[in-house]
Amino acid sequence: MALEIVYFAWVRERMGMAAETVELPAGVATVGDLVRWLAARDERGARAFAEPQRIRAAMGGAMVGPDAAIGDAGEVALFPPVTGG
Amino acid sequence: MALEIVYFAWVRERMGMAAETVELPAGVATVGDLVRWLAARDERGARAFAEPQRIRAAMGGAMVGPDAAIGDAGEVALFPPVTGG
Amino acid sequence: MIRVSVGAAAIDVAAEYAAHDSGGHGASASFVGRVRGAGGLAELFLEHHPLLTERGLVALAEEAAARWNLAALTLIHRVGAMAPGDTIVLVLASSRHRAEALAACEFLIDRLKTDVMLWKRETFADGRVAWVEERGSDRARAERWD
Amino acid sequence: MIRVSVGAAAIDVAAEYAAHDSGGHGASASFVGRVRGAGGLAELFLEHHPLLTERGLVALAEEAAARWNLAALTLIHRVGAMAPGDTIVLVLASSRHRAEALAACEFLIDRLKTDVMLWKRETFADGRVAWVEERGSDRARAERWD
Repeated sequence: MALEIVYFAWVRERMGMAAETVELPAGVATVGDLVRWLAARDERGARAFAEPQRIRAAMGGAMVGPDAAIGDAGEVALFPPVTGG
Repeated sequence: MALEIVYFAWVRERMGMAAETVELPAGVATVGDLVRWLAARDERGARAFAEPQRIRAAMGGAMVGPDAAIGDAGEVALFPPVTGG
Repeated sequence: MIRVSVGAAAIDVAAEYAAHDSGGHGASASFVGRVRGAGGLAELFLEHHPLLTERGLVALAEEAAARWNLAALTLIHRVGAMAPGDTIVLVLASSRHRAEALAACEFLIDRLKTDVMLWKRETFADGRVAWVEERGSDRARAERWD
Repeated sequence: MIRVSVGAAAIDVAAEYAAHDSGGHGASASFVGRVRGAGGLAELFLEHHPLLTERGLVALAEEAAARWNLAALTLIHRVGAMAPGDTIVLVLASSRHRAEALAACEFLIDRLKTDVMLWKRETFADGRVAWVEERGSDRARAERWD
């Protein structure tokens, strides 16, 4: 299944791209799975996702935790804790 | 001893004056004594000070309780609870 | 840094904000209170003491400045006759940090209602005149800061 | 009644206040946050997502409107490059009662810092660039509203 992944802030910088479309491998069911898979995929992913506890995610505009099922979301955003205001 | 008494809001209206100077009788030592004395003095005082728990006082610009000693304050303000803001 | 004013002139919120804010503070909190026209109110009159009311506002401002680390503080109360929609009170508190600006602003408006010599008298369209009564909820809010 | 905006244009506090306040509300609370120039900061950049950031602000505003009885609510966040002294964020909340206006204003600025997709990047005069880290104190303040 095709999934659009969008990156922000230093996650974007470390990934060297703002977004990508990936074909989800079998076994990647949750946001936490996705982060682990990206960390293991290549050196940029290892650098961006070395500390999964510092990664936040959103699907459909709402923040979600690592246990959230990706299902047929179509798009997942991955980013550091927000710092607006 | 001469004491200036200043009245505000409905205390002023019920007393029919904004201020007066009185000669303090013996035995009137505290703000509470003063309120009781005014309530007993005449009909206007009885009307203004019928409910002593609704009367507030200030001396030297600071709010004081009924037990505050008048001493040589020179001026005491008597008024209802404040309602600014 | 502390600016306190009590008078019968209309309060120009934008001008006061500009004067308060010349330093360009990190965090600024404000509170504006207005005359409400509910219940057929025609006039709100604020009675005060020329000297003691200002002294009470200054004491309150100084207490806020002692409690929080403030870069600027403005406290303006109008007195005399006002119409519905008029601004009665303006509080502006600035600090490097939002928590201090917000807390100081709330402290000032809460304590103003119980500690400063000001009395509201309402005149209604039907001619009725009534002094506003102290509210228990105001006293409870003010006591949170004791 | 609810007005939410996110964009790169400078925030005109006086104009926004006038637009917010056309109703002449009984009690209005505001918060203004500004870029601080401490530590040799040259530029603050706010990264955002064109769609999701605004959606987050709208959700927050709607939550405030559900919690408190508000007459008007304005929530404006600037994004992109800013200089020290520039206004980053403006919150305006009005109600008949001061407690609701003050609480809504504080809720909005607290939760904005933890719930909305915005990221600060600092560039210093010496060329150093750093993403601002999440602060534990911000998280603690936001959690008071859970």
